[in-house]
This record gives sequence, structure tokens and C-alpha cells, in this order.
Amino acid sequence: MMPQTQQAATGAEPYITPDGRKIGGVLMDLRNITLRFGGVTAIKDISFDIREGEIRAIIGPNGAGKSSMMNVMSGFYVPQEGEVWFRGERRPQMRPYKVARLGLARTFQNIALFDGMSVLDNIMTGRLTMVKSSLLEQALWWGRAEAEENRHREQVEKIIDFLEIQNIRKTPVGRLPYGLKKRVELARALAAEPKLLMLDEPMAGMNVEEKEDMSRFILDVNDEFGTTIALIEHDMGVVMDLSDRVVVMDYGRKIGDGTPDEVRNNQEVIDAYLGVAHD
Amino acid sequence: MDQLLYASEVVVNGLMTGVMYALVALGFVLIYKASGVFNYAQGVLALFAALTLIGIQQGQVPFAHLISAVTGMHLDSFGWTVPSLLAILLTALVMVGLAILIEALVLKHLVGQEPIILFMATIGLAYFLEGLGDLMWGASVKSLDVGLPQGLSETVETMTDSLFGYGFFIDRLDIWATVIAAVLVASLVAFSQYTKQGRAMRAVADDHQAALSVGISLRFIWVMVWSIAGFVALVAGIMWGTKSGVQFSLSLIALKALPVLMLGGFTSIPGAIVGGLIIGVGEKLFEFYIGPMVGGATENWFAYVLALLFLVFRPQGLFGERIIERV
Amino acid sequence: MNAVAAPQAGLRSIPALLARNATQMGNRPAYREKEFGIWQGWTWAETQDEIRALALGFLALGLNRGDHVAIVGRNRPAHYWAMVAAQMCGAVPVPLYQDAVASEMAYVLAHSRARFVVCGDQEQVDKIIEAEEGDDTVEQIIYTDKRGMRKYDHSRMNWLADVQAEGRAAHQRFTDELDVRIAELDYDSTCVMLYTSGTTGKPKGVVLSNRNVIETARATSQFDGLKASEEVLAYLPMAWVGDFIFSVGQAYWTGFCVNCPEGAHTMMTDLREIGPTYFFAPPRVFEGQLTSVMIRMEDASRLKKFLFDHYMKLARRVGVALTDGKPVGALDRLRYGLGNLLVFGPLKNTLGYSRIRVGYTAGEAIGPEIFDFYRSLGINLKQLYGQTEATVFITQQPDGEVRADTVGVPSPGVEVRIAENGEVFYRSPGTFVEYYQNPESTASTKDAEGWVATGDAGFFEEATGHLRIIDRAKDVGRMADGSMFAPKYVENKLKFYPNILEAVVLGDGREYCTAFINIDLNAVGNWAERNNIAYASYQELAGHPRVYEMIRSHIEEVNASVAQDAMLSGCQIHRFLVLHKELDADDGEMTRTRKVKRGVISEKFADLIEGLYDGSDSVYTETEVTYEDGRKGALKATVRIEDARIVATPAQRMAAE
Amino acid sequence: MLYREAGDFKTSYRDDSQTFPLKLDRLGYYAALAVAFLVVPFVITDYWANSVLVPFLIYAIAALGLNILTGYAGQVSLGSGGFMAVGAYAAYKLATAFPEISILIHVLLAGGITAMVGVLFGLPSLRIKGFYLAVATLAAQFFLVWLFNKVPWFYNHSASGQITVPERSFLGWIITGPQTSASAKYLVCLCFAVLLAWVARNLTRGTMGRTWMAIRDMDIAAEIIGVNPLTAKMTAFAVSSFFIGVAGALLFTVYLGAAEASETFGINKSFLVLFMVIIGGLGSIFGSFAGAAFLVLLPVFLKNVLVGSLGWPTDLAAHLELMIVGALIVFFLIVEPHGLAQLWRVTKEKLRLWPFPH
Repeated sequence: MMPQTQQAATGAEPYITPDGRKIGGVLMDLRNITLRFGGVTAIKDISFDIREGEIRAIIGPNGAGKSSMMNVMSGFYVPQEGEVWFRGERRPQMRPYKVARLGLARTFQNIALFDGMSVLDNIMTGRLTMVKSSLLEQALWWGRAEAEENRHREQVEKIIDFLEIQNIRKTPVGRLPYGLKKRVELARALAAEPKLLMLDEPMAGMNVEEKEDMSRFILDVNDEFGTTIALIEHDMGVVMDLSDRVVVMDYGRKIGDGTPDEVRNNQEVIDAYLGVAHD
Repeated sequence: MDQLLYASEVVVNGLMTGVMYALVALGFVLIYKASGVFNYAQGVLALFAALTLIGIQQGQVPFAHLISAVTGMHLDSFGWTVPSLLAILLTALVMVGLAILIEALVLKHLVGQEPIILFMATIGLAYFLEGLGDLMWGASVKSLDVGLPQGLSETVETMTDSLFGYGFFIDRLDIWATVIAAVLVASLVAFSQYTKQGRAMRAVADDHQAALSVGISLRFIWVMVWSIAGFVALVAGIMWGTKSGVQFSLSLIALKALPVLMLGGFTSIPGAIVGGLIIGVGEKLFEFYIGPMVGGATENWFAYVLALLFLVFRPQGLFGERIIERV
Repeated sequence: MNAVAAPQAGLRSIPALLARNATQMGNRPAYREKEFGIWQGWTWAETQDEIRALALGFLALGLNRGDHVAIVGRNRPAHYWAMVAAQMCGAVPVPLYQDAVASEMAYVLAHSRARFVVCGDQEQVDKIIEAEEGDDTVEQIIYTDKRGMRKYDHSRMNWLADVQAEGRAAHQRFTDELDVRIAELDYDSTCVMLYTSGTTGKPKGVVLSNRNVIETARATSQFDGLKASEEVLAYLPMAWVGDFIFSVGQAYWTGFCVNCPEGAHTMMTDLREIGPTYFFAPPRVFEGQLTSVMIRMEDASRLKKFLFDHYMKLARRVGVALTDGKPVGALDRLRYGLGNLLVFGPLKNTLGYSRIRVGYTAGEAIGPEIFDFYRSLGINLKQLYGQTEATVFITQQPDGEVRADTVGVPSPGVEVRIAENGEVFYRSPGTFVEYYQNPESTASTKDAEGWVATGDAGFFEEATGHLRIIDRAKDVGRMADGSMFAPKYVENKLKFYPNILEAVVLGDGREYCTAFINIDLNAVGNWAERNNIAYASYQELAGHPRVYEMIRSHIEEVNASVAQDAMLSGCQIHRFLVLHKELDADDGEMTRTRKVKRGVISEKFADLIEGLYDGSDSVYTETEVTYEDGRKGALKATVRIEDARIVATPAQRMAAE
Repeated sequence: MLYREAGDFKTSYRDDSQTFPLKLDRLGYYAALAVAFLVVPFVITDYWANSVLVPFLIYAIAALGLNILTGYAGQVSLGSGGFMAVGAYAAYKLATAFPEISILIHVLLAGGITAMVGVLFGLPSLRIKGFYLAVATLAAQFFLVWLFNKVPWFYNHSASGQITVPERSFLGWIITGPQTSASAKYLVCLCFAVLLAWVARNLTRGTMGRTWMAIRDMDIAAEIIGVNPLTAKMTAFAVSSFFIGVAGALLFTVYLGAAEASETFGINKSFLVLFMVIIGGLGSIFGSFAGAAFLVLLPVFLKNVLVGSLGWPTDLAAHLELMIVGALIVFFLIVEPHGLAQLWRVTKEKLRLWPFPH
């Protein structure tokens, strides 16, 4: 299908946030997404966009369809209706690994690390898509193979340093505590140098201290690398301080969209949360 | 016309063989449903059962070779013979004992392991049992006779002859096997439907946790299932043994149950039966039509290739239910 | 001793030494730092290039002769470079303790009027900005780690790498100027200014000249035959004179390699990876490691335990002798060799001590058994006695003449004399120039002939000519009955017990001595675990009767040994208490180098001291504590006081009859 | 206990990621190689070559291959026997068709051909997983063996239905056929084993290995971070089959000299190799060698003890062997699913921490 050019982008003028970060045009635009599993409708006609350099949160009570939304964004689920626009082009239906190569990386709600490998190797997998050397070169550890390996190692080490996990570099991830696993997963996603970084409940099941660390890292990532971040949380508190704009979902519908303050004062949102206050 | 007749005769024979396959496949399904273990050793169980049966019948001294090797005294037979029915009963008991041992020594320690590990464990088990069987009863090819009628069934021949002017050649044993198999299947279904243990078994198959929470002893269920599987193996062993002698190849024939399951799906008893019949008929027909062109003996692989192709297009088998992947 | 030794071959300054190293051993490693998973390295040639670039950058930023450049951060090559770069520009490097709180920093910044500050990271930058609130003497802040620095106002702030880049760019403009300034440096121009932690009062800025540093480095390097092939691990505070002498003075003189760990949390692994050949650590480090060794051995398999105990017994018997090269029976040598294969070797290896040729400890007295433990493993661990004002070295132990209870013979070029009141005086080429902007204290410490009072009391052993330190001279007091009171002497004996972290002995002008005890949470905690004693908090453990029991037994043993020495027998401890909180630098009870501040303590815990002497057996007290995040809070506790048995001294016994 | 690591620090990623980061290990490895190349060839006897060393090396190669597929990429295969057969028959056809080309080349080519066949039978792995796949690979096993039995072209219509290796030499040394000397057989296999082990290490230490392990550990996540499952699995099958093919070719050309599909490459071969991998250790190169050594030596050992010393009949020994092997498999799966390699790793850790327990 002919990639049409992005109109929505023109509607969004770049601006500078109070703390001096540059927010660019639209990076990903989701238009009238509807997703069904058999009879169940997980997402009902949802549209919103994510702009370059911003931290965009998708919140909502459990079972609001947040994770399904992220799976649509990462191309793991194919919506029955609606279009996904990425970097000004409509994204045709494609296998998830191809989507990843467009510049999307994500973490998972229930950690999806490769337990058989060390922290270092796990993070290195984030750079698999950038490897040029051929099977033969790798087999003989010759030509580009070694140079490339070391170059990627260098990048990965920078991330390790950035996320302060030097002392577990060579530990098998299986042995790590939950909080650190989450951090390693973030590192793996970062290693891919994504245009859009998607975090599925990055703070789920963390204690206050770990949450603070994670928030710091998320902010720093966005700050240092200018990475656009879309994150899912169902704990409102954390998100509000982190994100520039927030989408609120409930029962597969979008019930709010805007700056944290706008959302905070949105009656529908308040109800939704009061309704599920004890989940 | 004749072609067609031959063919239909082939089909009938195929159906008979299919029943045999189904019989072995049944053992797999039972164990798989209840314990999630894919029991590669099922075939060897059948071999072991058959060997034991013969051994008991002819009053062989177990481990005769070993004893003579170690102590030097040569005793190969107690000098008595045991009536078939009693022998079968004793063998069944042996199989139960075996089931208990397997549960206690192997399964108990592998709870919660990935299926593939359990699968490999059963391969090891198969090796062990094969060695044990040979060690106990000797490795020589034996013929098994528990008084099942054998040979050409005149009734069928005369009947068909009068019908089509061509007498089908059908072995009485096959007919008996079919009957017995049918009875066995029926009784198994009845058992799982109407008895307390049977229901427990199905509960476990549906949901381990739930079953445990309502106080069903997993270990008991496993022992029971493996015993039943052992008994099924015994029956299969008797059939195959009577048909083509008791020897290692018997455990290979039993391997055919794997493709059968691929078709039928690992969790469904009817699937096992239908799958068995399809394979049985299929490979006979294939051998009948294509075999001659490619040098015959296609039974060796037909079943597997069929299953393979099948899998590629319907991974969950005929009766299995679809798996949805999530992140 | 001539105070005017001429510099060798025009090596009058650190930059001069750098130039020599860069030309004579350009390809030898000068610095390594564990970063990004491997040991990044710089040869002397590369180092010179880096440092020059930085110096040029400083010039570009307008660094003037005589300016002070404060450096605050962990041990990193860049920070050492900053010091030398500052020297090149004719400025004076002033390393600061990075764990100092803003208030302490404020004083030092104001006092030194540092125009440039080199900071490790955001944390330090924040501290500096907070510290210089009010008077902004600081004109340029340069940071090494740019993490999180983007949002700051950069009107007077630069990333160190950028400064270097700028310097390289400005090469044409400034290189001549730089060479001029380097040439100006002479043997008596200031090399570095170090603030003494100051056991009492405000810190003083000790000014050390190139002569001080280089002469000392030369003499001591010869003393221990240090070579360019040595490896050292730089992990001690950069503001401490020792680190400056080892990691700069001796390193530049001999041209050996300085290795910087990845961070505090990886220090032990890095130590093990590098395996230094020349190593310094304060006693508490060795204590800590010995404790952890013992704890780890606790849950070793029976075989390992047996081997360990068996061969450690052997080592205690012959190990030290072997290390000192004294004659030992052939059979024992053989058995020791075996032990070396099975226990000592692996042990040293896991600790990272396999390659140590020369190791020093100093700062306070080290426990004899701790000291001997390491020496019996075949580690050439020695003691030295020194202070900032002497550019470290006053006395040190020659190989083969090592003992736990002495601090060795005067270092080469150092004269030592003992005043009649027992105070130790010294004079040497290392003797400091002055206290910065503090002539009166300079005068009171250093007399006309250049003799400096150490403030310690001690005496030379006739037999060996080794110096023995008893205590701080001013702390050596008299008790009510006029007998000698040397608290430190007793405290050290107490602190030799792994269970006792700190001890404060009181009794000046009193009838008898008493003591505050600080338990070592690590050791006691483990002991409690093994004897399944439950406790919820430090305070509860400290107050536990079983703990008191244990501590009392320790004290009584000490009393016994103190009683041996008629002169000091008055210092036996009659009553004691276990403190409900750990003495802490943040609460001002200790110095950053963990020296007890008696003044502060006697005020802060006046109520407890009173309790110790009015015979009451418990005292209720409230203490102000500072938490890590700087908040203050009050700690309430009822502290029990117990009596300890004392041993009658010969004199008293006579009196009794 | 033996290790002295202090001062053995890494200043480049090259050193840090080398195969033997510890100096002692490095030395041990070089020593082993030196002995293997410079000592053994001169002292080796026919008995040692034929009953221990040569089979060990050949099976080690096969185990390496299966380990890449099963241990690293997590795809279980019971078709190894069949693939070895492909290697053997390919080598036979090539050797007889192009006698002028060195047989060593043919062996490698045979590996290549097996790789293609492997990819073909690997295709189902895109749809099916775990033991479904395992069973599917049985198809390869049975079909291939049947093929080589039934189609005379494969054995050049020889009356016996057997294939027999022609005598070939390399640099004047006879390396195939009955005249081959023990040391020649040994050296040829050794070279292949060392070379292929090196290749396996290179592949598994880098990008390829991570791709495979990602698929093994969590295929969905792997795909979402950008791993193409098709290429990942197919390369695994191709490389693995290449190794197994070479092993089969060597088994036939260098070791046995003659072969008959169902005899030599029956399903038991598949299991033998699988067992080597399990006992040796899934996902470990050292493990492949350890497993091969173990299962090659075990029967020899039993034979010497039971038959040689106790004078028992051989069939008895064979039965016992079956039982022991079977029991061992179960034992390892229960006690140490990562096999000898893991045991080795653990002991090494203990030695490094000695005298401390942790």
C-alpha cells in the first residue's frame, strides 16, 4: 500500500517544556483503533498521538485494555479496525520483529528476560538488529564480527553504567531480584536505541524506593538521550509527576487525554478510579 | 473391480492395525492427560509386559543369566508353567508395582519441570526398562500364546466370498484384537466417567492446582494412571506379541503411536482412536498403491511424514484446542 | 640534616617529573580506571597529553598563578590530572573530602578562596553550590561526570572533557604561556594544600612545597625499593595526605601505575582484579577484612575449616618468622609451603593480596593478632608513623624489623627527638611550609629551627631504636592520685577485640578510669546470630546483658594486661557502659578519618559520664542524631552501667601487706 | 584453590570476552591441545584409536551439532541418526563421483548437503514446539534411513546394499580405507573436532548465539525485540545439521569404512547423541565433549570390567549398559539438568572461592 504522508504532524507545533526539553512533532499516531478477541472487545475506537521527545502515559484501572493497546503499538496484536501511523507513514501489517526494526522497543509487564543468559548478554540482545556481520564471519570470528561485537559491547557498557548495574554485569538474570530485573529489561530496550520506548507497567510490584529509582531513570533516559517514552501504569500517583501528557482508558474506551492536571480534574477519570479504588 | 476389492480388504486390515495403534496410543493419552508427561516409554512398557507375561507363563527364573554369571549355578526354569489368565493377572500386578516404582523414583522428583525434560526422562526410562526386560527374561525372540485364536478366519472368507465372489483374508487375531480393544476403550471411558477415581483423574487433567486444592492426591492419581497405562501396554503387548513375536522391534512398532497422537491430539481419547485408524488405513493403502513403485516398506515412515505434514498445517491435531499466545 | 637538598636533574616539580616520565617511559601505564567493564588505561605519554590539554583549558578559563583549585570527588584519573594541571598553571590544588557535608565544605572554600572547583558529579556540584551560598568565591565549576548536569546554568560551569577539548583547540594561543608557567615552578613553590581533618577545632590548610613532596617521595621510594612496575590501588580519600604521596608523589617519582576502582561498591572486586604490589590501608580496613574472613569461614565445610585452622596455627607459629626471613626448620618450611598451596595462597588471592611486596598501615595502632594474621600469610605488612605536616613519613619499619607495638625507625632524612614531657618532635625535608593564612598556629607547631611537635607522646626502645607511641600528648593526663592517664593506650588495647568498634576511656583528674564502648555491629551481630540472641535494633543489641557480659570479659582482660605496666596500671577500667548509638562523623563525634573527638563527646554525653562516676547503675539519656539525608532526630535510651574487675598492681599489693 | 586471579585484569573487551578468561584455564587448554597434537599421535594404538579416541572425537562433533540445536536454540531433535546418514551417504556419493577431489573436501561438502536437508526438516519448527517437534523429527529419522535403504542410487546399486569407502590419501597419508593407520584416523578426526569446536564457540559467543538463546528462552519476547524466528531457527538447523553431517561422514569414511543405513544410523544413534548432550550439558561446548567421552568410555569400561575381568557373557554386559545409560539419563535430568558441564562449572567456582564457601 502506498505510504501516505502524515497530516497530523502539521497540527502539532514543536515547543519547549518548562524544564527545557524539546517536544517535536507527532511520532506515533493511533487512529480509531479497535481490537477484538473473538467476541470480547478489548479496545473500542481509540485515537491518540505520541510526540517526539515527550513522556506519554497510558493509565487506567486493571483490565482497561492498556496492555492490549501496547501490544497493538508494538505490532504484536493486529487491530481489526484503525490505523497505526509511525514517523509520518501508515504502518502496514507486519511481523513484530519487523516493527521492532522500525525503531520501537519495549519492556513487558511480567518481565520477559532471557533467563539462561547473563545480564550483559541480555542487554546485548537489544542490539541484535544492528549486526551486519555474516554467519561466516561470525563462524570464523573474523572480518566485521569481532570489531562489531566490541563496538556494541561499548554501547551496552555505557547503558550499564547509566543504569548503575555494573556490579551485576555477569550475573545470570535468573538470580536477580525483581527490581533489578526490571532495570535490566529497561537496559535491553535502551540498547536498541529506539525512536519510541514503550514501558509496560515499569513500576508494577516495586517498593517505594525502587519506584523512585525507576522514575529517576525514566526521566534521565528521556533527558539524556531525548528518547520518546510511552508508558503504562495503573498507579496514578507516579505517572502524574513523570509524564507530559496522559491518556486514560477504562473498559477499552478512552475517557481522558491531556496534561496530568487536566486529567486529574476530569470527572470521568475520577469516577473510573473511585470505582476501582480497591483493585 | 478386483482392485477395489483388494483395496477394501487392505482397508479392513488397515483398520485392524489401526486399532492396535490406537491401543498403544491410548496409554500415551492417559498418562499425558493426567500427568502432562509425554511417555516415550509406553512402547517399551508393552515389550516389558509381554516379556514378563511369557516369563511367568513358562515359569522362567528372572535374571537367570545374571545369577548364573555371578554365582555360576544354571537355573533357567522353575519347571512349572502358569495358566494364561493367572499369568496375565500376575503380570498386571507387576505392571502396577512398576508404576509405583516409576512414580516414586522418577516422576516425584520431576514435578514442575518443563514437558521436554519429562519427555527426555521417559526416553531414559525406556532404555532402562528395555535393558531390565532383557536382563530379566533374556533377549531372544519369543513367541507369545495366551490362547487367542489365530490364523485365517474362514467365516469371514466364506461370507465375503459368497458376497463378492472374493474371500477376504483376515486374521482371527485381528478381529479379536478389535473386539478387545473396543471393550478396553469402552471400559476406560466408563471408568473415567462413573468412578470416583476416574473423575479425580479427569479433574487433575483439567487443572492440577484446582485438583490439589480439593484434596486429590496427585501422587495417587499418577500411580493409578501409570498402572492403567501399564495394563493397556500389557494388552497391546499380548496382541502384538501374539501377532509378530516378542522382541525389541515391538517397542518400535509402539512408537507408531506418536504420529497417531500427532493426528489425534495428545489429550483426546477419541482422537487417539480416530488417529490410529487413519494411520493404520493410510499406511496400508499407501503401501498398497505407492509402495511397489518406491521399493516398499513405506510403513516405516509413512505415519511420521503424514503426521509431520499434518502438524505444519494444524499444530494442535484433530481434536486439540487452539493455543493463543500472550505477552 | 640539610633543609636545602638540591633537586636532582632539575626535577623541581610534579609537572617536571611528569615530563621526565613521558619521555623516559612514555609507553608504560600511568593510570588505569575500571570503567565500562574493563580497565581503561593511559600511558605516561597519553597522561601528559591529557593533563596539558586540561591545563590549557584552565588557562583558557582564566586560571591565574597562585589561585586555589578545589578538587572534590572519588579517586579518578581525571581528578589527579586536574591537580597536576593546576600545578602546571602555577595554581595550587586543594583536594577536599568528598563525603564532607556542605557546611564543612563551605568553611574550606571560604578559607582557601578557591576560584575553580573540579567536581566528580552532580552530587558534588550541588554541594558546592549550596556551600558557597552567600559569598560566591567560586568562579568556575568543572565536572567530570555529565550525568544529570544538562539542566544546570552553565554560565560558569563546564564538563571536564569540554575544558580539555577547548584547551586542545586553544593550543596555539596558550602553549607558550603554559610552558612559561611550568618553567616558573621551583623546588619551594607550593605543590599542594591539604586540609587536616583537625582533631580539635576548625581544619587547617597545610601548605606543602614541591621540596616536601618530592624529597619525601624520593627518600621513601628508595627505602622500600619501589620500582616503575609497581601497581597501586587509589581508593583512599584524595584529600588525605597519604593518598597524595602514594598516588602522586611516589607514583610520579618512580613512575608506577595508579589504578582507580569503578566505585565504592566494587572496591573489593577491583582490588582483587588488580592485585596491587604496593598497598596502603588503615587498620580498620584490615580489621574489617579479617572479620569478614572469619565470618565467611564460619559456614565453610568441615574439611575446609580443618585445613584453615590447622594451617593458620602453623602460620601463627612460623609464618611471621618466614616473612621476616628468619631461620625456620626445613620441615616447617615444607609444611608452610603446603599450607601456602592449600590455604594461604588462595586466601591471599581471594583478598587480592597475592602480589603485595610492600604494604603499610598507619593512622592508629593495629591489633597485634590482626597484624600478625596478615604477616603470617606472607604479606609484607609494615607500620609507619606520620602526619600531614610531615608529608606523611616520620618513622617507618624496615623490612625484617616489623612489630605490632612499634612504629619503626625514623624515615630517611627525618630527625626525631623526644621532649621531656614525652612528646615526639621531628624535623625533615618533608616538614610543611605553613598553615595557610594561620601564622600563629604555624608558629605554635613549628619552631624556628623547623622542629615540629607531633602532639603524640612516645619513647624510643633502647634495644631496637624503634619508636613507640603511647598516646596523644595532650591526652596523657594525670589522675587524681597523680598517676599517669593514657586513654588512647587503653582504648587501642580494647579496640583490638573485633567486637569493640570504638572505645572512649575517661578519667583525667578522677579517682578511677571508666569507658564508653561502641560495639561492632558486624561482629557482635554475627555472634548474636550464632548464639541465637534476638535483637531488633543496634540499641537493643548494645543493651543486651549477654553483650555486656562479653564486653566486660574483654575489659577485664585488658585491665590485666594494663596492670602489667606499673607506670600505666592506674588506667584500669573500673566501670563501663555500652553506648546506645554508633559514634559518627556526621554527628561531629569523630573526624572524617574516624578519630574520636573527646571534647565533643564529653559535652554531648555529660549525663552518662556523670552516671559513670556517681555509682548509679543506669542512666536515661536523649541524644541528637543526624540521619543520612541530613535530618536531625533525638535518640532516647536508658543505658546500663556495669563494674569491671580490676587487678591489683604490685604497688598496691605491697601497700595491702 | 588452584586459581591465582589477583592481577589478572582485563584492559580490553577482547580480553574480557575471550573463551578462557582465567590464565590457568588458558594454560590448561593449550597444554591439552599440545598433548593431543604432539604426543598422542605417536603413542596411539589401534585399540585406543578404534574403541576410544576416534569415536569420541566423531561423536563429540555430532554432540556439538545437536547441542547447538537443542542446547542453544532450544529445538529438540530425534533425527540426528538420519542426518548422520545423510552426511555419510553424501560423502560416499561425492567420493565415488569425484575421486580426484580430496575426500576431506567431500566431508565438508557432505556437511553442507546435510545442512540443506536439515533446514528442510527444520521448517515445521516454525509452527510446532517442544516434543511435538521432537516427534516430528522422527519423521526425518525414519524417512531418511528408509530412503538410503530403498533407493539403490544412494549405494551405487551395490549388491550388499552397503556403502564402502574407497581408499583415499591426503599429503601421501592414507586417511580412509582398511590401510589407514591409527594415528592418521585420529589426526583427521582431531583436526575436524578442534576446528568445529572453535567454530561452534565463535558462533555461540556472539550475535548468532544470543539470537538462538533468545529464541530458546522466550521466543515471543525474542521476536518482539527484533529477532526473526525464521532465520534464527533455520540457521540453528543448518549449522547443527552441518556438524552432524560432518560427523556422519567421518564416522563412515574414516572410522567404519563401511556402513548400512538402518544398521549404522538407526534411531538409537539419534538417542545416543541426544544422551551425550543431556549428560554432557545442554548449552555447553565443553559439555558436548564431556558427554561424548562419557558415553564412549562407559561401554568400554563395562566391557573391560564385566566381560574382561568377571568373564560375564557380552549380551549381559550390553543389557546392563542399557539400564545404566537409561538410569543415568533420568538421574542427570533429576539432579543436574545441565549435566557434567554444570558440575564442572560449580567445582570451578568452588576452587576460585577456596577456602571460602561463597
